[in-house]
Amino acid sequence: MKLYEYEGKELFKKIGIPVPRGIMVTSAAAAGEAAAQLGTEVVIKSQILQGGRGKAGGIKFAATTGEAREAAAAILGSQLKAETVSKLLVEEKLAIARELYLAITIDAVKASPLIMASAAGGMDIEEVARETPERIVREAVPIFRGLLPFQARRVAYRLGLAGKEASAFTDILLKLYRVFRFYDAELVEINPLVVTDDGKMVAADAKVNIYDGALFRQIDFVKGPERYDNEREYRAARYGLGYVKLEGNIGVLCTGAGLTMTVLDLINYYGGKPANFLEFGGATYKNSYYAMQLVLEDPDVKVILINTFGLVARADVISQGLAQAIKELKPTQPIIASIRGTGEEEAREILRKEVGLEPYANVEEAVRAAVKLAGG
Amino acid sequence: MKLYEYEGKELFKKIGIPVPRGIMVTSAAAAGEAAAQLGTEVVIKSQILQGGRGKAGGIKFAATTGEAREAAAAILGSQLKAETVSKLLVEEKLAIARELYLAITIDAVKASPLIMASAAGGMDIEEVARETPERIVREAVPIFRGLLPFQARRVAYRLGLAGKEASAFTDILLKLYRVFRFYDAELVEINPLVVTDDGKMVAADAKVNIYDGALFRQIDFVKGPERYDNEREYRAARYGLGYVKLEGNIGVLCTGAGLTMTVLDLINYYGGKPANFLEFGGATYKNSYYAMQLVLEDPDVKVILINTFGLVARADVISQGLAQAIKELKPTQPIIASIRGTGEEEAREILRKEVGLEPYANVEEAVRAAVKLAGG
Amino acid sequence: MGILLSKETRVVVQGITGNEGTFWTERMLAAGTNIAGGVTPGKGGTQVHGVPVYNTVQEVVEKHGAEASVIFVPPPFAKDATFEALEAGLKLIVLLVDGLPVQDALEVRTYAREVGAYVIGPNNPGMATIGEAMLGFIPVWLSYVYQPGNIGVIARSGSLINEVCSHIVAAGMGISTCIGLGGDPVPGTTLTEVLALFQQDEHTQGVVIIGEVGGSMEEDAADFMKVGGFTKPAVAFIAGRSAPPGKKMGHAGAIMTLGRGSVQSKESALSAAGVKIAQRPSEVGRLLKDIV
Amino acid sequence: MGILLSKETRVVVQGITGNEGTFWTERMLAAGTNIAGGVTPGKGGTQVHGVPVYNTVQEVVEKHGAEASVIFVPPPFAKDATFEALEAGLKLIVLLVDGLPVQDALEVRTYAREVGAYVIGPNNPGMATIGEAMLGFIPVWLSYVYQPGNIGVIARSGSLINEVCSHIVAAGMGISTCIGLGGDPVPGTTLTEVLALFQQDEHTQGVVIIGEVGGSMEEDAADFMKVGGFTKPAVAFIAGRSAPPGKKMGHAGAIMTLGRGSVQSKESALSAAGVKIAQRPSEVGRLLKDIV
Repeated sequence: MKLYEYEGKELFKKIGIPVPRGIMVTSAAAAGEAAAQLGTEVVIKSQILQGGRGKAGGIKFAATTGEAREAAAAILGSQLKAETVSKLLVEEKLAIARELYLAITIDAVKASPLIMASAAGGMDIEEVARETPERIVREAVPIFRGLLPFQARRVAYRLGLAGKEASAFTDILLKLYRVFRFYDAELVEINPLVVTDDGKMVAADAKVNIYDGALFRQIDFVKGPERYDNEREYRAARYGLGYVKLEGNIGVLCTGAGLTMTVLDLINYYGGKPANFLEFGGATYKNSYYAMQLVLEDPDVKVILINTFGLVARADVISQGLAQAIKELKPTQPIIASIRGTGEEEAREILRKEVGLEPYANVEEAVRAAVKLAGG
Repeated sequence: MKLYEYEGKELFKKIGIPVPRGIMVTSAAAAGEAAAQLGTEVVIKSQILQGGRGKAGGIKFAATTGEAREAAAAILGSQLKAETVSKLLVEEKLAIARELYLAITIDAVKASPLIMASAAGGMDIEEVARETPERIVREAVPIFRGLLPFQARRVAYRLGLAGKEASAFTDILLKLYRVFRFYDAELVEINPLVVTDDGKMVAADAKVNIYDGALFRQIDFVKGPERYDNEREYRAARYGLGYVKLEGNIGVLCTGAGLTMTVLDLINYYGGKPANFLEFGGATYKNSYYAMQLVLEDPDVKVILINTFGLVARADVISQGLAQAIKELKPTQPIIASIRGTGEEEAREILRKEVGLEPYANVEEAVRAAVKLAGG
Repeated sequence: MGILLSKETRVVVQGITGNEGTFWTERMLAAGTNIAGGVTPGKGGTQVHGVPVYNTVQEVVEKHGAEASVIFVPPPFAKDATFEALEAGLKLIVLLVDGLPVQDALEVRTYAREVGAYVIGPNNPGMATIGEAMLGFIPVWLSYVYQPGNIGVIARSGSLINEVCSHIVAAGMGISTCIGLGGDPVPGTTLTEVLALFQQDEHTQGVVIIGEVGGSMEEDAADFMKVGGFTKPAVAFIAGRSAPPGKKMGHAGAIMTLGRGSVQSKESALSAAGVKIAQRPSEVGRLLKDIV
Repeated sequence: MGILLSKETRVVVQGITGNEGTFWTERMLAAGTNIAGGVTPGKGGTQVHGVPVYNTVQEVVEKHGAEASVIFVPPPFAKDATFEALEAGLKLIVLLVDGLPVQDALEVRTYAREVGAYVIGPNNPGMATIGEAMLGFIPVWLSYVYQPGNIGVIARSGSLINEVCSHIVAAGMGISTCIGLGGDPVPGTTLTEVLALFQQDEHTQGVVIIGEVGGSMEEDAADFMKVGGFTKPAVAFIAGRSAPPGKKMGHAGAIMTLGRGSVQSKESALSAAGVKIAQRPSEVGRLLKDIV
């Protein structure tokens, strides 16, 4: 679950990481008031979850309250990176001397939290990483022992920092690690970490991604509909289903991420186009009813293609849900299905008897049939 | 630093370890009111830092508010285990079915926190440990990984607990470990951990000892004069000196715990009696002035015996403090000194020139001379 | 025959009294798995399909001996259960749980390495040595999918194991051990580690790698092959060529992967290391026949 | 000659720019100690008595090589400094600090064991191999106290090292290595571990153990001798026969020690293991002469 910048900065403030003075607003009038209250030149930042908002025009500067109101009015309600902007963070404009980069994420290979930092922060950090990887300092943190001050200092020195800057950076990094651990983050990132003209170090941005699989114990965070690209994806997630809308016309229902991706690959291979990604494997197989419902909501869908080869997802249970959905929702589109795995005999029996569906012998046959029906 | 029972129970309550309903009071009238407020039979417990208060009469039961007032009046102001009782904890009387024992302390050999628990809790736990050591369950906790639920459960099962009792015990133990770690304790102990007639588990007592060397970061706790046996020991501690009043008449000033103990042993060996233990080694050698002041306050002191053989405690610096103290405080008692170690030449020079003191060649000679002068 | 798991391996089932634990215990027993005991705290003294249930893993080890565990407990308790098994000395843990917090996964993998054990998973379908034993959800009783043989199978995604194995069997070959590593970001055991085990197993003549977009396990495995760590014939199928792009993790994601992680990067790394690449699952059987 | 520390050992001084660090660096250099570099975060690039100062231990190791460290930093930073030294690969750390939180000491000792290093201390006077090198506060320049020789000296309390060593020298003998283990509840290195090192050191012909009331290190060492772990001649002096009784730690203290910890218990355990017991420090020399 991605946090908005203003939410991340609240966590930072609570733990003592310096952030700019700022106020979150939802209207142009409030943006003007916030600018007046801050009493300085301000920056007005659209609160969206995707990166790249700066280049897309989602950040504006304002020297007066009037300018702040205007800038806010221009951004609010606009579409940025497929998100509708409804919240703005109005912040004091920093006098930026230099921009650093600092992140903690997870190194799957070393199985440890990984600190990445660079003296060359800002919007071009990915280019820095590609062109001059030696300018990215990396430190793996032993998970049980945790981040100790000496290791945080070492990062500071490796960035070429000294004196008060090294101390301020060390302090921020130690606190950022506590945010990372305490909130079950998969990513915390400050870009840029600004050194101001008067030598202070301030987190000018805040990215905090809570690992979705830890939300059960991170009870301060609820992943509501605003965190999804659209309402259907949100609803899918509530049923435990992974759903992504795509451009084609073959409605896909599959168990397991790997098989689902393979089915999409095969559809493309045979010249068709999938209407969606939809995975209902794992412990959520009972939700095959909801899966069918979601796919049928999409008006682009011309053919429904079901592929399962379940392990924990038992074919018989899946088929019960599907049969129920077909009986109740009465889809007009043709349905192609290949249902295999644990309980496959009973599953075929259910589909045949209850809804007259004759499953295909394997995935590729099913895909070829669906592509043909969809006009591919 | 030992916490009083009521302070320990406040920590327990905060973290969710069940404790009896109770009110801390400092007067008999308040004890009566507390009993009325609790509305049950109560137990009135003197708040002192030494153990064994039950057998010494420091715990009384009361069925009415009148009885509570009387009991409180009888205990308040009395001397218990060399402490004057000024605080009482008035608690609901528990209906005790069984008493368990639970403690976490430090195993110096294994270098780990050590859980000790027994189904045979209560006042005779030490006898249980001596007679039937197998009835004490011990579990060492790996310090980096910490206490995990499975290990806490294992302690519960090894105690013979089952069902809800095992769950309640596991929960209490996990929380007690957090108290232990979070507050830098060298000991947390619940004795008895009561199982009530209605099957609940309640911490009927609470012992929490914060490690003195961690008080610099445990800023919620201040070791005030009430935690010392007397005002002089408190003052000594403020100067960083270890002082204990003894029964004899030879005032002892030494550097280092080992040498100080050895000097006491030698005084006894040669038939004398030390008036005190006083150690001013380590980083506190500059306080030799205060050390002399403390010893001179004791009217029992007939001879002053100074022994140093310093390492980090430099003999010259010590001697400057001693010379200053002698010049200002003008002791009437004879002074015997053996001053050696780093800077010993300068030290002898200082004592000779400034206060006309001729140091002895070694510890044993000095001790023998002091014992002789003290009339031993 | 195969790696890590045989019919001799004595297994603990953690969470045996839950719905899933009970259902799959019956299947695992039917598959030949040598289940020494089950564990559910508080349920000690009962039985599940004739398997004695204890309160702690340590009790099973003391009473019956055990080398492996398969864990059917929900996410909040999964780390604890895994540590319990590792601390009791078990050297193979199949951690099926879907939804383990990633930082718990870091601790699990780190501790497993410290004590020299293999944790397979989390979020995986389990593993099986065909004809001997099964831990987890692998439907080894589907005879058109699973036949004993000398091909090792390693999958990141569980759902493709059945699909690919059915093509191996259709091509007239069989499987020694198949392992699902799991789809989570931090697997307890990596592709490279399993390849090292298959390299040592005399019975295994070749392997099939079922990879997918994301992460760098396939590229790391290719590096391992290039230095001679794995030298047997291998076929790979990598899923996800047309997967919707993942939601980007700040700049950090891009900095960390630096060109690894795509299907193309994986296929070319493996290909350069001598692995035959299947474009579709159905090609696996033919490619395998050519080289084993 | 001696154990752990020789004139070849390259040493890092952590906290070198503080008052204590600077004062004792001069003494250590005068004692022959091979100081490779000093460390004080933020003071890199300066010098102390000609010793170059760096920001991190790692830099000293990279630029000069180092095997040991002596730490002069205050309690709040002592654990961090020790972990820095251990993580940089140093195998001998003398941790002088008085006032290390006991739970930090648990972590320090545990990590030191994990990486196979010796942490001497905390709250100790340091150590010296006489005539070669000194780490800490040992006044090796007092010639009536310290002369090179073949007696190993191990003390829990620093203040008795000088006293006892002066009696060894007065008896015409000399010292190989003397080590102060420190007076804190959880020492980084135990008496038993040092005895094992002295057992291996051909140069050391006998040892003097300076113990004190409390804890069970002396009894543990006696157990170690009984199983043949240490077989050289030994004399012990145990202080604290008439010490005021310690403030009792609840019932836990009594349960944990169970009859160990008194001077009598230590003397009889060591005596039963063949160690000669001195009643006063001045007896150590004579007893030693009888057996070495």
